[in-house]
Amino acid sequence: MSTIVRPYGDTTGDGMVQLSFTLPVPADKRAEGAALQLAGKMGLDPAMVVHSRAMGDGYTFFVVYGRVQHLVDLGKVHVVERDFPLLGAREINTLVKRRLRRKLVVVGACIGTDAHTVGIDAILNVKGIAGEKGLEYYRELRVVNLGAQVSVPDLVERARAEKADAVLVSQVVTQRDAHLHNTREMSAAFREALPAARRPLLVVGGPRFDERDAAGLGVDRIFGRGTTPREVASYLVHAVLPARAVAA
Amino acid sequence: MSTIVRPYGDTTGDGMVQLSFTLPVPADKRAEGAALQLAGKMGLDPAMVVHSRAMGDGYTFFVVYGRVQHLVDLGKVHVVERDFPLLGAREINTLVKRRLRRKLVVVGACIGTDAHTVGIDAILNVKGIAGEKGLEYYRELRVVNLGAQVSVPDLVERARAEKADAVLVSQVVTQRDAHLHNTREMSAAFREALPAARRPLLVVGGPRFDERDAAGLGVDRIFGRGTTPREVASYLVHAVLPARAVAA
Amino acid sequence: MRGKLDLDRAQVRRARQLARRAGKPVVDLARGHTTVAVERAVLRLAGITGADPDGIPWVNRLVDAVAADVGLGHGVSVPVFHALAISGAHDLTMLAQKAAAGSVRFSLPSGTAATAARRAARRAVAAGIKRIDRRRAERERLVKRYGDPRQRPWIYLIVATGDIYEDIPQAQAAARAGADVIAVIRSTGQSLLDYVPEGPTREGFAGTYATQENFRLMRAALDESSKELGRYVRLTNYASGLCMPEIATLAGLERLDMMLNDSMYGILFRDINPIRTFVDQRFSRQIHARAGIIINTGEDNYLTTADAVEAAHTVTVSQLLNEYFAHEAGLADWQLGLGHAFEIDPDLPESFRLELAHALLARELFPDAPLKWMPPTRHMTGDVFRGNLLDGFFNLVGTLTGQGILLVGMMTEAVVTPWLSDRDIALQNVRYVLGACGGLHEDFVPAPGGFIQRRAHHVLGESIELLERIVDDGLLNAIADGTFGIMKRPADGGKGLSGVARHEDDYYNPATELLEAA
Amino acid sequence: MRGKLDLDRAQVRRARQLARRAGKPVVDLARGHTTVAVERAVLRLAGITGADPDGIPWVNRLVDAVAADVGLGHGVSVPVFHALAISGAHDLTMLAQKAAAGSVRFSLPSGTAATAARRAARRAVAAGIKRIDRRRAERERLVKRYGDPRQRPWIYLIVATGDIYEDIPQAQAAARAGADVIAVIRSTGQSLLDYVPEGPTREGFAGTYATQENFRLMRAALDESSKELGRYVRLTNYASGLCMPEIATLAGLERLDMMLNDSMYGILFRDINPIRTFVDQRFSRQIHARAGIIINTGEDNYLTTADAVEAAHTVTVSQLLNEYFAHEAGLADWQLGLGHAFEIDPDLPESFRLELAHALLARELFPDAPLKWMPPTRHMTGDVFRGNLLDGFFNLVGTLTGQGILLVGMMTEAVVTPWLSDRDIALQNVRYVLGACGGLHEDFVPAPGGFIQRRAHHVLGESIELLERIVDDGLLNAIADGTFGIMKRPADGGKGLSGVARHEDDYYNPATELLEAA
Ligand code: B12
Ligand code: B12
Ligand SMILES: Cc1ncc(COP(=O)(O)O)c(C=O)c1O
Ligand SMILES: Cc1ncc(COP(=O)(O)O)c(C=O)c1O
Repeated sequence: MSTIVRPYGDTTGDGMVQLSFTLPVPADKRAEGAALQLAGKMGLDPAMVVHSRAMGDGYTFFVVYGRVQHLVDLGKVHVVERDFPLLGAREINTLVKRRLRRKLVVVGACIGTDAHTVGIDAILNVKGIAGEKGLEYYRELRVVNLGAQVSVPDLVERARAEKADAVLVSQVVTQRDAHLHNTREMSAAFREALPAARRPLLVVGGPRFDERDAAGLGVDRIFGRGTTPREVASYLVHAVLPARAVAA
Repeated sequence: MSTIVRPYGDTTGDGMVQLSFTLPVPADKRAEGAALQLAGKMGLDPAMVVHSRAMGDGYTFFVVYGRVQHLVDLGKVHVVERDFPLLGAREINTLVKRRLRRKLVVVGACIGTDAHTVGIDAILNVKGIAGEKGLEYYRELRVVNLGAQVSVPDLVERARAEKADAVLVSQVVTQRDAHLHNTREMSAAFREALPAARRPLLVVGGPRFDERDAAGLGVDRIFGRGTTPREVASYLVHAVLPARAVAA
Repeated sequence: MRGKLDLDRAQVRRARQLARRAGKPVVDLARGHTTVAVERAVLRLAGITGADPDGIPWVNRLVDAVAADVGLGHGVSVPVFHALAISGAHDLTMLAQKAAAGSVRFSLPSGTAATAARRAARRAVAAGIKRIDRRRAERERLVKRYGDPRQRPWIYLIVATGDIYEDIPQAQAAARAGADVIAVIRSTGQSLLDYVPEGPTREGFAGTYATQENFRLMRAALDESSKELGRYVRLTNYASGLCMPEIATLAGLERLDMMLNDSMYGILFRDINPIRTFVDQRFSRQIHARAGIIINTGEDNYLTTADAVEAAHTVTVSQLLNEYFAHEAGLADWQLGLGHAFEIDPDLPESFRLELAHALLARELFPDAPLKWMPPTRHMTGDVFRGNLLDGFFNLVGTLTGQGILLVGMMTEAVVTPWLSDRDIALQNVRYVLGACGGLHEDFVPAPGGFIQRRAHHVLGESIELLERIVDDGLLNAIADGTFGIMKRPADGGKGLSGVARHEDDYYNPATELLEAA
Repeated sequence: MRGKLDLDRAQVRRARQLARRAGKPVVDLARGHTTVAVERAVLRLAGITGADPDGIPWVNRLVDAVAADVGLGHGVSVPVFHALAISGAHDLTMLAQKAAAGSVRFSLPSGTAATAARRAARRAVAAGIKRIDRRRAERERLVKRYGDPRQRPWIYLIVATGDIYEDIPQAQAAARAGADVIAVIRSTGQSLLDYVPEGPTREGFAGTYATQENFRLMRAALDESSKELGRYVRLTNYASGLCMPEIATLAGLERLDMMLNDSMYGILFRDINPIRTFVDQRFSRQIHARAGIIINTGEDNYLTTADAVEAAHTVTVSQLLNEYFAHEAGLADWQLGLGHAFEIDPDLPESFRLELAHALLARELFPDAPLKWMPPTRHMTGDVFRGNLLDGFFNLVGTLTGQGILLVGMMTEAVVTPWLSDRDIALQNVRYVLGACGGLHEDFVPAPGGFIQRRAHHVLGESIELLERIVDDGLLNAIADGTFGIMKRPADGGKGLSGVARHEDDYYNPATELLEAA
């Protein structure tokens, strides 16, 4: 099977895509030409401006359809595959009990000015999400959910006080890359406050993260859109236990 | 004023665009990675897959948002500007009368298997479009509307018989580039059948043409989406009269 | 029950009477003529298959040869079966080959030879009709086994890649995603071909050729899907254009379930000669009646060239005519997928209520017909976001007014023939609207004497006026005047007129005989 | 008239009585306490402006200094105006500077000094209230001149770039495109700031800081738009968070027209202390009442954390409480933009009819309030095509049930704060639905005893039960138990409690005195 594919409109290999954007130029022929120029730079050839609409005096909105010339090489796709087994609640509890010999401590929070707790609550609260119970439901996990708008210093302090094995941070607001700034600030603060050996596992999540960015943001793992609690719990035992079980 | 612009989401220079496409791969992490790879090749950085949906077993639909890194250089936008004056019906009639001294003959048709006559009728029929009367309304134009699904040989034959000054061809169906093939076939047939001096002006129109392609398709002019009859009539007197008025 | 529109029953009766009076002369015309396509259809029923090396079906070669020798007005059955008897050809296909090679000539037998030829023809055609009957019984069995769609309207989706092998997976995906009916759109040129292409095809423009083999492949694929999904998935194609009767026949033979089959579409939108069309129409509808196929009429098309408000009554008039012609050809009410469409300019104030009025009018005029409700096309633009919204409101009218068949609108209507993803988005749209608003019709009660009722009464009134004029002037003149879709089509113009012949006294057509006997 | 839901009037009366009984103890609590924010608001009315070099407003410095010296329980007015009299400061701002420099101390005067201080305070505050009155009169004049929107619901659009100078052109573009009300969303962090930032700002996250200068700039821009468009364009912001009373005051001073101002939102969704909130609430509503500002309550938010079907009655209960608190603070019915939302899972069968039932219930319970109808957010996904469709059906409920204010939903709800083009697409959506279906409410008649009526009666019944429980347990306990939005907020928890003080016997607040006298 070939690992090269193209977008599919209605025929294999047609390469068709849909695109929309606004340009800060008045709606006229030049604007359409500008839209085609951009579409061309994006690799659409041919490109058709199928809709344009003036918005106020200085902006024009476009819908463009066309064939994109790029190839997608599936062999070179970079993904964060789940590199740990997906376990059941019973297995997880047993593993923690047997190998850690104490409860695994998880501290969770929405940091910065972000007040979107539904996502982290879905992971932490008993109620859970998508039919899966949250981490509080796991007998061998101790969960401290700090809620919304927690400042980074408070989070570090509390993680230290609770002897957290893992810190779970949620970031939902992304305007002006707020989520990236806050995550970097958080990981830097932990690095500064604690020596590597005592630093808890740092996990961030939220619908707009790119899971491949963990290293760049200085965290151990990123979870995106549609994460379920069991995935997170399985990851935690995988990432916390082997290394630390020995030390514990 | 700078002639470099970027797409505008909600802040000047943010470069934000929306994109959607299908890839012929089953919906999983690899598919999302593939979508990001394509978005990356299109110049989106960062790119966010905000929606993905399995369609059947082998296809996945994506919606992607992100910042496109390309710049649009308004100085380099290539458009077909109207390079003739937009005239009123009275002026057009007067010009034809005075300079051609006979009626200007226009033969129109939908060629190939295309039966979409609404567009060419909008240009030719008295009724017109967008409040403008069609070419039949111009006293000094003689319009022969051949209707739909006219074969290229029939068109050439009829144009010759009518001594057409201009041939107006409409093409609406674009699947598999039908409009391009038909147009090329038509212009080649005219080139073969008639010496350059006696060849009528060749004009094509339709909603999905790129007006910049005239040379490539072997025609004199292309009219796209939203053309009005007056534009066409003005173009005809501009393109037919100066050169031929002398000869006539 | 009086319905939501409180229509005047006497008016409704009068409208139907007028339609009958307007249509009758055209039926008489059809009864007195035949066409090359009708004769080819008869021979197809009699078993001829295959095509010459250029792809021209043997049936065309054969009918052309007969016409050249003895003309068309006697029907081809007798000369053909007479020649078959005396030529020593094994079957019709071989006979056609010989005829093409010039080694057979056709003549009109008399006496016992004539009687024998008629009997042979009738026997052969009866076998073809029997095959159609078996296919109908098979459909009934499968519907019983797998079941009908759980909801009304049935969800009707278009596939149009041009390549049968791309169409098949797309159709199966659509069925899986919820389509109850799959229509394979035809290539732009096919309606003007005076023959039916052969074999599987991959090179259509904006649609796939209708061929017997393509029908078979797609029906088989959808039988698989029906089994997988536990719901009988119907297949539709187009019995229109110059080969309408033959395609109807092939549809019956390959168990297609619905066919686009309008009495005037070919005239208006393909510039096919009116007489040719009406003759072909009648025969094709007799086949559809026998095959248990639901026809879909094309009134929606008028609203792509004429204004949907001004011309609303032309839709109603055409529906009444289509109903009359259909009944006359033997179709039952459950087979009448009369068309109408959501085509009013969305910028018009109260456009949605106007749509409701028109859609309800059709519903209440034809309570037992599975009306086919067509989506916005004309006012769709490249703004695909707005397009999906309009389609949602179209779907809402569909469920509020109890339409029978919902042709699913696509957000890319103004851009491309549907993409795989367009269908998926469109089906989600339908599912949302039917799911979220499924029972809302209970709460939709047009105010008595209000906007919706008044509009419906008005359109019905205009329809009656127009029908009166048509009765006076004749339907053919009305068509010539641009009454429908503003397309002017004189009775002596258009394509395919040369393929029409008046019946001679001894005209014989075993298919008509058998079909009308039933 | 009985309405479309046939609600039982006795039940409705009972629900209102229960809401009064549930709310009364909280009002009593509010009457007996003050907060730093209330006191700062009073001083803002009295004319203090400006901020220190770190951006902390002088009013904060001043109130903190007073609290440090004499506590908050007496109100700051008397100690401040006493100090002003004896310190030789020209005005309050200078006094604050001196206090910050440590060169003034505050004390509680008695006798004539106290009387003089009260009189001075009252005079200064009265001047502030006068300015608010003038702004209200100005609004009335402009509305008369330019006119109100031609249609209901009013079209309400959000601007949220974070930069006031990007917000302004976007707001003007939105107004031109049809918005009747512009809301400038606040930066994520502002509600927990215990001071109001100063000056024009360009660095908000997902919203722009609410500052007096931003208010002024935007109101001036929209005055221009109003003139250009011949329609008074309203401006909205948020009187919520730790500075609610001050922001209400600034809104009055800068002629904002509507303010988000919910009695419980801060408690539930910002974890602000309940007592702090209720005290701040009452004062801010008194200001809004005086300023002729329409408040918008936040019941929609409950349905983002709780299920919209299960928790439908919590919306009703909260609306009744918000109504009671609003009336108590002097707001008239026309000022009550009670919130509710289209948040039912669209995959739920009959979800649209459930939405209609809920929306109609609110409409019929509060016939004179300009209800604020909020779009789907929770079940919006990155599928923007589907998003635009859902928003269309949301708009349809808005027009079918006669909502007062329509917050326009955006197809990118799950993705980004609205883009310029999102607003344009959304407004086209609204225009289509209001235009095409504007009169459809005439034909929308919930079946007597049918699904919609039954659902509405059921929700009203559940609301009464819940109110009975709240009356028994106390509203503060109900909040602590997670009754609203499943958020559990104990009365002694949350932010800002340290800024609350019980009134001392000599508590004096000239603003309350003046506002309650009216
Ligand atoms: C609910 C909601 C709210 C509620 C929040 C209630 C609460 N207690 O959380 C309320 C109404 C209070 C609210 C307010 C605001 N909101 Co809001 N809100 C939403 C909404 C509708 C849904 C979010 C949600 O709950 N999703 C469901 C959860 C389950 O999904 P999730 O968060 O993605 O979580 C999953 C995964 O991402 C992952 N995950 C998430 N976190 C973590 C953490 C870890 C460790 C792990 C492992 C996994 C993980 O697992 C979860 C389960 O699968 C979205 C729009 C939308 N439809 O997405 C806007 C949205 C998020 N809000 C937005 C905004 C701007 C705001 C405001 C700032 C607006 C304002 N200026 O007033 C305010 C202020 C909030 C603040 N200070 O942060 C924007 C953000 C824009 C952006 N991309 O920057 C959105 C996208 C709406 C929009 N288009 O404008 N909001
Ligand atoms: C009306 C219509 C029809 C009518 C046509 C009636 C008629 N007599 O014309 C009917 C119902 C018959 C029809 C049938 C079909 N249609 Co059709 N139809 C449309 C529809 C809804 C509108 C087209 C239209 O009238 N636009 C209005 C006119 C005024 O605009 P216009 O054509 O762009 O013309 C303007 C300019 O382009 C320009 N212009 C055009 N021509 C010329 C020529 C000259 C010389 C000049 C100067 C200017 C000019 O000026 C005009 C005025 O501004 C479009 C969808 C849509 N919303 O666009 C589909 C559409 C064009 N149809 C389509 C298809 C596939 C078909 C069929 C082939 C389907 C089938 N297989 O059965 C059939 C067969 C038709 C055939 N053989 O060609 C596709 C084409 C897809 C593609 N891009 O390839 C479309 C886009 C729908 C879709 N998404 O599938 N159709
Ligand atoms: C009734 C009817 N017949 C036929 C067709 C298809 O056209 P053609 O016959 O050219 O394939 C249509 C197109 O929509 C139609 O509505
Ligand atoms: C009633 C109410 N107040 C305030 C806000 C805004 O939140 P913040 O106070 O954090 O700016 C909202 C958000 O939607 C709201 O609904």
